[in-house]
Amino acid sequence: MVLVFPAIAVLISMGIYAVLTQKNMIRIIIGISIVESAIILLLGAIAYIPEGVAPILDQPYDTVVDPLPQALGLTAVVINASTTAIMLALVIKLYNRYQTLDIHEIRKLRG
Amino acid sequence: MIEIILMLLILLLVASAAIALFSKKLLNSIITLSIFSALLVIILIIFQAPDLALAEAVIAAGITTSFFIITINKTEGVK
Amino acid sequence: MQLTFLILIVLFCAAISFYRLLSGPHVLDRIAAINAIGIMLLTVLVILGSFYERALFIDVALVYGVLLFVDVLVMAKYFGSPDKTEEENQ
Amino acid sequence: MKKINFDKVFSFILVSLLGLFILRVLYSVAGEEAARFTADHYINFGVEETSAINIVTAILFDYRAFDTLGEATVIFTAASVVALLLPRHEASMLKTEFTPVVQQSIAFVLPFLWIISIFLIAYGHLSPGGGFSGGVIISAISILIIFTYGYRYMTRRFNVKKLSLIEDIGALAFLTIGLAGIIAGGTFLANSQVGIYPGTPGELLSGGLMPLSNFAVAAKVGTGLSVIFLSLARED
Amino acid sequence: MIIQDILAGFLMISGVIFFLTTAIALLRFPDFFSRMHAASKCLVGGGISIIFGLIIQEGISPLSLRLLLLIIFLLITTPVVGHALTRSAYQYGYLSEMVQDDMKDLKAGNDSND
Repeated sequence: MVLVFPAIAVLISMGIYAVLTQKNMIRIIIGISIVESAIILLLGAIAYIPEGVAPILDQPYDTVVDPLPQALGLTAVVINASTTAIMLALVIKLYNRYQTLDIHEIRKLRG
Repeated sequence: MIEIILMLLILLLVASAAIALFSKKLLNSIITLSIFSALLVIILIIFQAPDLALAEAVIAAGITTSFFIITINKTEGVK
Repeated sequence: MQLTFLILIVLFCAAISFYRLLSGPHVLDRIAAINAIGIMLLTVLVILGSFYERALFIDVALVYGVLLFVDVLVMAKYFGSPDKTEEENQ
Repeated sequence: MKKINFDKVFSFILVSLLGLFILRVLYSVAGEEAARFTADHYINFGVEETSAINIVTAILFDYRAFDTLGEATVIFTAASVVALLLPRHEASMLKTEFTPVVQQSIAFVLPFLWIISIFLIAYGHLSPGGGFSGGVIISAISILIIFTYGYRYMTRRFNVKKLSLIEDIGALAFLTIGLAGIIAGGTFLANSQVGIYPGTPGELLSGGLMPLSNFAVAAKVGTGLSVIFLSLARED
Repeated sequence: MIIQDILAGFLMISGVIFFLTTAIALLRFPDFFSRMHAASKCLVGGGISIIFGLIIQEGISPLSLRLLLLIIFLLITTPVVGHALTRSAYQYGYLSEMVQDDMKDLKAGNDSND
């Protein structure tokens, strides 16, 4: 449990750095999806308490982890897939229009 | 004992994220993203969140890779 | 106790296979490494399910095995296409 | 002499400051022993209130089912936008075929996938899974069919209009199940207040309207993601 | 009981040896086809040995039935993946000088790739 929160911070920072500096659009989408995965890891980590069991109570347990962040994370996972699909469709559309994947080139060609 | 496994998994997770973000070729990044999701699934299992792990395994390790690969194939075959 | 040692050794094997993922000369080598790492991680999931003694965790391993199969098949299909140029796009 | 890219240096400094800020926030969140009022209520009374063992499914389809409705709307919107946006031209990887060994083996694997998806949907209130995971596995089946037997084979069986019809039926079924809560005198999407066969917790036929909602959401998610993938891979 | 433990331990250790073989083959072999030759067989062996060891240690329970399902699935899919991957590497033309190409005449004879 010691390394989890620094790892989450490092993952979010790396994803945003990739979004800021990379030129290829698909690579920017990869950065965004890594940030989303880090947030899912955060939702899993703040629900965990030591020696807790999973919230599926087929018999009475003493300590159970928090089920609410897990439900929210389940919502987040499905929405990630939808947004990724929409972004990829936009990339295909932009490539058909401008014949390039470089975002600086597209910014120059516009107008 | 499970702490050591968790630390090893998190190191591998950060390493695979670094490969996925800063690799030279685009296809390597997309391929490595599936391993990133698999490591995330194991960490979520250790955190006792089987529902979240199942959704992550289904969507991020399975469907998203096909989306990315068909996008790459469509954006290079136009010329 | 012995199961955690088993998980450590299998994870160590996966970490060795990361070398091929990091520096394969071609993308196909990396896909082979991904297949290997994926099945090792599947085994780790199975051992974890047996370690916590809950049959629910095996479901996750089953589903992950299915989707690893779909994944690697899609990657293999991408390289089987005939009019593939030598250089990949950057 | 390499030119220093000041843009990259500036973003690196900015991003590292952001990482330190996130780390500080995370430690302040996780440091205190947070009082878990809602979690304690869900854990202690969730099984007898909703008669579903899996508390996460109980939250998704009973306590906070309105969130699930919004999520289903997001998938619906995504499918519409992707189908509207994409032009028609073919992907070159779909022209090739696998060898007959692979095709025959996939014919073995497909019933296995159907069994897994229906197991996950039907046991959604007893084990991990539920409507979303089972639905996504249904869309994985369609992806496997497209990649193995070609786009034409898939659209001869199920074209986009038929899949969209199934998606609409799923959404309407979920809304109708929600209206049952109002008819029974409760609020919208209140499954446990309806009181239709709550059953004993732990059996397959229990949980009131929760398995029906699972099937509706699974039809919606599976066909929605299938429509998204069919639009991405569309050829003329 | 002791026999059960010994058998399970033997199977698990053999599975780990299979996995180590896979990792070393991926690390050291010079060619893609030799790497796949080692990897596809030893992966099936390693996975099945470890899961079978877990079944023997567990006895008959819901957990072991699901593990049996997983074994059947691994036996079907992993050779298929190896076959498809190697086949597409051959079609891509990723051959080194060491490989003797026996399928060249076959490929020139009929261009339908069956």
